[in-house]
Amino acid sequence: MSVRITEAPIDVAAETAALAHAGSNTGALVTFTGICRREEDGVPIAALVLEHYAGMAEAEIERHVEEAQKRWPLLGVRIVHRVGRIKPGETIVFVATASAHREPAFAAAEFLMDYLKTRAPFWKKVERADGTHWVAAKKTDDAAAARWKKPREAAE
Amino acid sequence: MSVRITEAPIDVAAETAALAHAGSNTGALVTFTGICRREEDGVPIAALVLEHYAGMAEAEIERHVEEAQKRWPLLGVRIVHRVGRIKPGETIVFVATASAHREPAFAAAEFLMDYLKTRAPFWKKVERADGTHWVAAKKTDDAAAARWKKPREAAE
Amino acid sequence: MKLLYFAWIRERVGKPEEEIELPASVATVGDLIHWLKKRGEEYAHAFDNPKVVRAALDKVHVGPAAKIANAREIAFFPPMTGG
Amino acid sequence: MKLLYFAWIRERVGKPEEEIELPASVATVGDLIHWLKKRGEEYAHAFDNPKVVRAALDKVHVGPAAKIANAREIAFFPPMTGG
Repeated sequence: MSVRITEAPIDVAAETAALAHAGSNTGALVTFTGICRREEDGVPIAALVLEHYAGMAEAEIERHVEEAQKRWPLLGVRIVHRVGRIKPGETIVFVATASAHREPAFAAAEFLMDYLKTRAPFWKKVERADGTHWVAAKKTDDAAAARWKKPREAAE
Repeated sequence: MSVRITEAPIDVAAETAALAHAGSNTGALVTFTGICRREEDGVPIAALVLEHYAGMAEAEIERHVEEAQKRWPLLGVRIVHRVGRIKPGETIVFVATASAHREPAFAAAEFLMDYLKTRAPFWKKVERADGTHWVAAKKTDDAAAARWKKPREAAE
Repeated sequence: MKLLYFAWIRERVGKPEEEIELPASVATVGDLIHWLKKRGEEYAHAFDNPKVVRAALDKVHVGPAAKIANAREIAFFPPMTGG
Repeated sequence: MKLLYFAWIRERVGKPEEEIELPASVATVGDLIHWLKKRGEEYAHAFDNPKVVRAALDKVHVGPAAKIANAREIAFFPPMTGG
């Protein structure tokens, strides 16, 4: 398991390769790459500025990786989240999961992304020619995260 | 959209990079890499031999890519399937989907993999020190493919 | 009519493809399997359990009831295991 | 007690963190928000709508009813938008 937060650009090829040979019996590797879009509502994006709560962000992601490892038979997990100023086309987040078969690899990658979106302490600000604004949390992200709740948690 | 069947090793990094910059507004990129496992039931695998129905395999995959494009707002799809003799650790299949958001990218990648497993004319033979055998189709793969059926098809 | 065989069906029949003149009595894919089984031991062995045999007419998946009509090629193969 | 602010809450409060001596009457996270709002306009503005304010006690998500007790740090932030 590897969880990293960095201000440097993310090398998706190197990160993927590092996990492909993680387990001697890896048969399935799923990756998710979140990329800074070039426009929003038809207006060009100059940059995204990612702020995070150092210390809590790593701990929160690691907790969810451990939860994923309990739920699915994973052979490896690799997460890199970038912070600071990110230009259009650059990678914001990279999540990779390895397993013997495809079902657990897909499920764990989706689970981790849903939780990263709603529970990991990161905040995005959009810089455009016409001004800057903080990205609003999406209700669809809360709904996506809620589907992974166990019966006990769902009642909360 | 790019669908390719090849006897040469698949360069996952190059294939991923090709799609990352596919759409000017790509925000999510999901990849699936199917890798030849190193062992089966505790016995080392010497190689997988992949046979396919040339002409039908490409057409069948392209049909499902078109179906995925109808179902989800995709900005790009890239599929490479290797045939011939594949050694442990090498890539068998690579599927990548790009979209503005993560949900369609994940759903389309899973849809395409489920159909590749059950509808694309490829057959795997396992070479081990103790003999060779054809891989048996898994009922769980049929079940995984069936969940994407529309009501009309499900009645078939 | 061109017939193609794949995977263990190819191995049992002993060839990847062949040209065969079909009798008029063979109208469907199921008829063809029935007819092939009588052609020799290798075919009887290959089509031993028709339930695990899949077919494609001109590169499109079909069931045993499919009419052969003017198809150019028919392929027989076991359930697919790609991906 | 160390207080941390993030994103637009940080911008409204005007600082990323501060050390504050809390009165004994502040027992829960909700009490603290209520108490902060009276400290000045910048706080009143930041905590204007408590429904969109999230909190963490010693780097663990908590709700407004959570007891502060012996926590070392409390962070306030809007709903997260990472990933």
